[in-house]
Amino acid sequence: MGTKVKETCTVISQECIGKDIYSMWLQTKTIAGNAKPGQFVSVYTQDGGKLLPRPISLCEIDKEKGALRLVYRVTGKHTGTEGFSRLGAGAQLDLLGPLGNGFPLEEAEGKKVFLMGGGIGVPPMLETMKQLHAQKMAVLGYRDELFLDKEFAKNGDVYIATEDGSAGTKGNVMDAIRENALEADVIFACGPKPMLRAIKAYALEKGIPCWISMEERMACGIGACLGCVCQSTEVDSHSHVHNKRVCKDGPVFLSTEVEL
Amino acid sequence: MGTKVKETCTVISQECIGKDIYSMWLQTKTIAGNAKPGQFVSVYTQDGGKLLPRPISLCEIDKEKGALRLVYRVTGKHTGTEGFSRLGAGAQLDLLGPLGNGFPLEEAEGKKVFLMGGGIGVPPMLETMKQLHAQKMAVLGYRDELFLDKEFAKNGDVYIATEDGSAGTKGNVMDAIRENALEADVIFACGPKPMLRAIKAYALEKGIPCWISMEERMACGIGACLGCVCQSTEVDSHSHVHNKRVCKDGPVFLSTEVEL
Amino acid sequence: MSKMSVNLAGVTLKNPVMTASGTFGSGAEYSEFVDLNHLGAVVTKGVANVPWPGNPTPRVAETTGGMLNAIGLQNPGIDVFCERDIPFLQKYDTKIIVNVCGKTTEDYCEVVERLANEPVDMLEINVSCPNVKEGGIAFGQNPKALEAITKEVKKYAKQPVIMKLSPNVTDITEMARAAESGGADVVSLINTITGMKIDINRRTFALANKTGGMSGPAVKPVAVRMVYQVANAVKIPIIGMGGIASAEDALEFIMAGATAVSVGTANFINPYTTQEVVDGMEAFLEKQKVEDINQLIGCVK
Amino acid sequence: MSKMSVNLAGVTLKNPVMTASGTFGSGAEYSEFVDLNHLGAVVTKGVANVPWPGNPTPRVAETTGGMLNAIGLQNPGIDVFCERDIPFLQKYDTKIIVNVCGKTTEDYCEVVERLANEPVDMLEINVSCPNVKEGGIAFGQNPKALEAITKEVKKYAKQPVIMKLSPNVTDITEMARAAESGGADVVSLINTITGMKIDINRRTFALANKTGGMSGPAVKPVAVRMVYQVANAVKIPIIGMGGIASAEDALEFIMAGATAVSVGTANFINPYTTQEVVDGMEAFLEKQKVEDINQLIGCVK
Ligand SMILES: Cc1cc2nc3c(=O)[nH]c(=O)nc-3n(C[C@H](O)[C@H](O)[C@H](O)COP(=O)(O)OP(=O)(O)OC[C@H]3O[C@@H](n4cnc5c(N)ncnc54)[C@H](O)[C@@H]3O)c2cc1C
Ligand SMILES: Cc1cc2nc3c(=O)[nH]c(=O)nc-3n(C[C@H](O)[C@H](O)[C@H](O)COP(=O)(O)OP(=O)(O)OC[C@H]3O[C@@H](n4cnc5c(N)ncnc54)[C@H](O)[C@@H]3O)c2cc1C
Ligand SMILES: Cc1cc2nc3c(=O)[nH]c(=O)nc-3n(C[C@H](O)[C@H](O)[C@H](O)COP(=O)(O)O)c2cc1C
Ligand SMILES: Cc1cc2nc3c(=O)[nH]c(=O)nc-3n(C[C@H](O)[C@H](O)[C@H](O)COP(=O)(O)O)c2cc1C
Ligand code: FES
Ligand code: FES
Repeated sequence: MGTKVKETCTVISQECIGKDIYSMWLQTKTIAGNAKPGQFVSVYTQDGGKLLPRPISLCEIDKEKGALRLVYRVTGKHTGTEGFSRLGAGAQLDLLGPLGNGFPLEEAEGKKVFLMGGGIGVPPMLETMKQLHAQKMAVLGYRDELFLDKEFAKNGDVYIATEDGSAGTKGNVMDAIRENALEADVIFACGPKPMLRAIKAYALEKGIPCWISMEERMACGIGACLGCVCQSTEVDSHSHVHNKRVCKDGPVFLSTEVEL
Repeated sequence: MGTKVKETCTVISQECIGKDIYSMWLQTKTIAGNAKPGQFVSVYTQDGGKLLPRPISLCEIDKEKGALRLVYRVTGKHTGTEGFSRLGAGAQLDLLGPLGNGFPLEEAEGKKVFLMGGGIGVPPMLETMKQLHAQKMAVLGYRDELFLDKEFAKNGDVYIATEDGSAGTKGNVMDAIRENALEADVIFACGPKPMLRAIKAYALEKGIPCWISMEERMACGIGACLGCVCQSTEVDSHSHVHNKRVCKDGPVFLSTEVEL
Repeated sequence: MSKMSVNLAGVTLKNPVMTASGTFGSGAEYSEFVDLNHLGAVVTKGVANVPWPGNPTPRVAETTGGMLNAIGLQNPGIDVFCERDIPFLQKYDTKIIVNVCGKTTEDYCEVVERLANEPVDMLEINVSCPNVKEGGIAFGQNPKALEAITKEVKKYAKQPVIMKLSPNVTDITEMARAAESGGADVVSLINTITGMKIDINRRTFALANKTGGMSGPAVKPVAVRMVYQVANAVKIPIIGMGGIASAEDALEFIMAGATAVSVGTANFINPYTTQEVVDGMEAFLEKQKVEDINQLIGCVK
Repeated sequence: MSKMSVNLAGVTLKNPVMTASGTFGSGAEYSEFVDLNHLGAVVTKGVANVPWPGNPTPRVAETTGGMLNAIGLQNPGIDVFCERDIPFLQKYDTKIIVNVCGKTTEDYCEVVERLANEPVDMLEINVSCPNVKEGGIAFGQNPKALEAITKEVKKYAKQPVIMKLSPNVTDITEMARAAESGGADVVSLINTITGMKIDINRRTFALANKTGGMSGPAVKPVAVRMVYQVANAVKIPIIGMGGIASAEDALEFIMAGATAVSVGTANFINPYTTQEVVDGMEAFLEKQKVEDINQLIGCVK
């Protein structure tokens, strides 16, 4: 049996850190001990009407305590994430993990690295930034309200873009890079598809390697159901078609491996 | 609009008072104020997979505080009642009520009355006994472990029967009546069908009126779906067939009105 | 305020929200919870030419996200219905739709004829109840039989006729087309899906009738699919139902092609559902700046 | 210890618990959670003569008590399957059942022939996938077509053949009888029920394929009903599935008449489900003092 397990975890603490954005620390038995930045967990609701897991990235990993931090958005009324947001300290929650591959930190060690996060793609970049030994520049994009930005600032330089211009550069993460005339050798990024597309194009233009974390609807979370595929540029060695499983082969892909 | 409402209530307290038997006090806005002994409430789970209400009789009604007491059995693992048993003070629970007709206390005022309860049919007899002004004899039947018996004792005479003979008469409620040579003018009863059948036969033999509280699987709880019918001896004035709705025409019926 | 009224075969409903037959009695019980004046229409429990006792109990059982029922069309018969239930509903400013059941074609026609001069707005013919041995679903699973009974009923009907379709078929479009060919003015779908639950500890069926009809949120994806298919197969309007418990659910059916929707099992879970669906749909239209609900009918292709 | 082994067309399974095709890959992923040696059989994801890319995403959507999928039978093709997946499964002491899909009768037969000399124990022919345009369900909704393809496949098959039935039919017994007449050794049911979900805010389908197959606990009552009907219509053994998530669920199918059961969607919710079902069934037999699981098959009449 492998390192992936499903276990019942206990909520250590939960707080609302922005409009509809929650931060939850969970006590795990084994998941935190085996986890890497860029990986995710499947979080299960306690509602027998809502059966599929909610994939949530690891925002922070405290291996010593065996604890994980998840930062997530409540997407609407009567959703699974709304249910999670109601749990207080001591409540129990089933997690499956750690899942996926995570960011290849070794590819960036000692280099100049952009850690780019957009919206709810910001959280996974925090642990990635913490564990990376490199010249780190976090470039974070928000619609309006900022969250987690101060925690990034403890780990390196931070550049902010907001759509409404209320903080940092008005615009998106690419605008922030241009406005600050930033340069890097490697990119790690997570965020909405249009953002990833722009970053992929930028990396190609600059000729630098770029790893992006993808999102897709999931069922099993472990590579068995083929629910969560993305299109690969080459025939994939596992699927033997142009498909890669986001949950197992990803969620982090070299930007040139996948179609966006 | 009527006195029946669906409202979100708050758990005041909950305790386990026997093996798998729980007692819960709930703060209501209006339900307790309108409730009578022998009525019940539909209790809803918070699980989107378990949609139908759980009908639970009112064990005590505190009109002043607007509070209700429910005493219920957890029927198994992964059941709705198991979910209820996990709720602590402050938790919220949806109730629809008050439902059904209740015991006709006026028919028993000042008379010699048996208040008979068997198993999980014991709880509704408590409020009935409390509100009744009469010569009251509670006759309570249990498998083995007693519950609520001391609270009945505060309101009148109590006779106990246990199947295993661990307390009171060994046998059922009818055995307890015989052993103690009890006599009454009126009977109010709630319990499993075989017990109700025996009580109905006894009442017929003695020529005394007897009201029994029936149980049936329910959906709407208010008389609309026709899910919960029992057979009536005469053509019923509402249904125009030999069926009465337990949730609306009952749960309390004159024993001669219904087939058992 | 966006326009909420819809037209079903010439009958104008103030809004598209109706009740599903058999889940709302004839409205009396739920009138303690919702103001019937706010509903597009009340659809009554199925009524036959004579009183029917229905099936033995247990008649209902819970399933994951839904329920099974095998009421077996208990009803007091058309005479009592005309004397008691129609006058009750007439007090309200809502449309009255009577659901009709029977064992033979003659039974159906007898009830339909009896209703010809009653103040009811539409008739819904239940040829899809899975819980009775005769009649019911036998007509609803065979396109020829469905077309034939539709034609017969239409001969006697003074009001527009809604044929209620069963989902227990290979091809729902074939059934909808048969109803349309037979002259149906409207089709409504879905009735319940036949299911079974076994009590493993007692080694018996959970329902006395062995099988029952499944309804509730669990069946919604099947219902939405069938409404979409039928909307693309016939020209007559569709009343969509099956698992609607919120305005969002109702809008799925409208966007799939339903002109009106019915709330059934959800009434049992929350007796205020019908009103909440009306309010929620209005709020959605306002928020999305849709002037007229009719613009959303079948908008997802 | 009660006897848990069952016999399917001459193949002895150590217990009746199998995996449902398409929910368990070829076992590799779930072998990190359960010991495959403990399962009665592993049924693989559907495999075709050539690699299939499947449908665009989104391919899965949640529904109340269940899910929709429209994977579209993505598979690496029979060659890779024989080189990689069969050797992997051979390492375990469990039966290997290969689920076969195709667009034409020839496609199916090609795969079946290719598997004739492979160490697989049974073949399951998927003529009931609702998510592909050609093949799949087209065979599974027409009794004549089903009988014909069963006959063809049987000509090439060296292993016992399981025909997998679609629930999207008016009369499941007619389909089961057609499979039996065609020479099927076993029938398995149910495959998924066709459903649809609409995203009202984006006014589009939740699945790129528009429709998908519904599975999970929500469909269990339909599946149990169909297994019961088929058990009373054919003599060949039945593999029951549809919403099984616990030993109690599995026992419902056994009591309804299934000889073996498959766990599908529940794997996604709890990857240990298959093992828990085996353990729970054993515990039930012990508690109820049933010596042999075979005594429970079809015991509820
Ligand atoms: C690898 C990965 C990592 C993620 N990390 C985070 C994170 O750290 N923080 C965060 O807030 N969100 C994250 N997401 C998105 C998150 O999974 C969805 O917002 C969440 O599943 C929505 O569930 P719900 O209960 O709010 O919505 P519902 O509408 O109740 O969900 C219904 C179903 O759709 C699925 N679903 C809905 N939206 C999405 C989506 N955008 N992506 C995938 N599945 C979806 C749900 O998982 C569920 O199965 C991540 C997604 C993936 C694939
Ligand atoms: C009028 C009335 C009053 C009742 N009063 C009490 C009471 O005061 N205390 C108490 O412990 N029990 C009482 N019961 C029985 C109680 O309703 C059931 O034990 C309870 O619904 C079981 O739910 P569950 O979640 O434990 O079981 P599940 O197995 O999860 O229930 C599944 C479904 O079956 C229904 N159901 C299961 N058993 C019964 C039953 N015996 N009667 C009716 N429906 C059932 C449930 O309501 C639910 O819809 C009463 C029943 C009725 C009809
Ligand atoms: C308890 C019950 C009784 C029903 N009785 C009838 C009926 O008399 N006539 C009819 O056409 N449909 C009847 N139905 C079917 C519903 O009208 C509706 O088609 C079905 O339940 C699906 O909708 P829902 O999921 O919203 O309940 C009944 C359904 C239930 C649950
Ligand atoms: C994601 C997914 C993929 C599936 N793929 C296949 C398949 O390749 N071949 C097949 O015969 N059935 C396939 N099925 C159907 C299942 O094997 C099973 O018949 C159905 O899901 C009902 O069982 P369940 O409710 O336990 O999942 C698939 C089901 C799901 C959910
Ligand atoms: S979610 Fe099942 S393969 Fe990725
Ligand atoms: S539960 Fe609906 S009529 Fe009694």
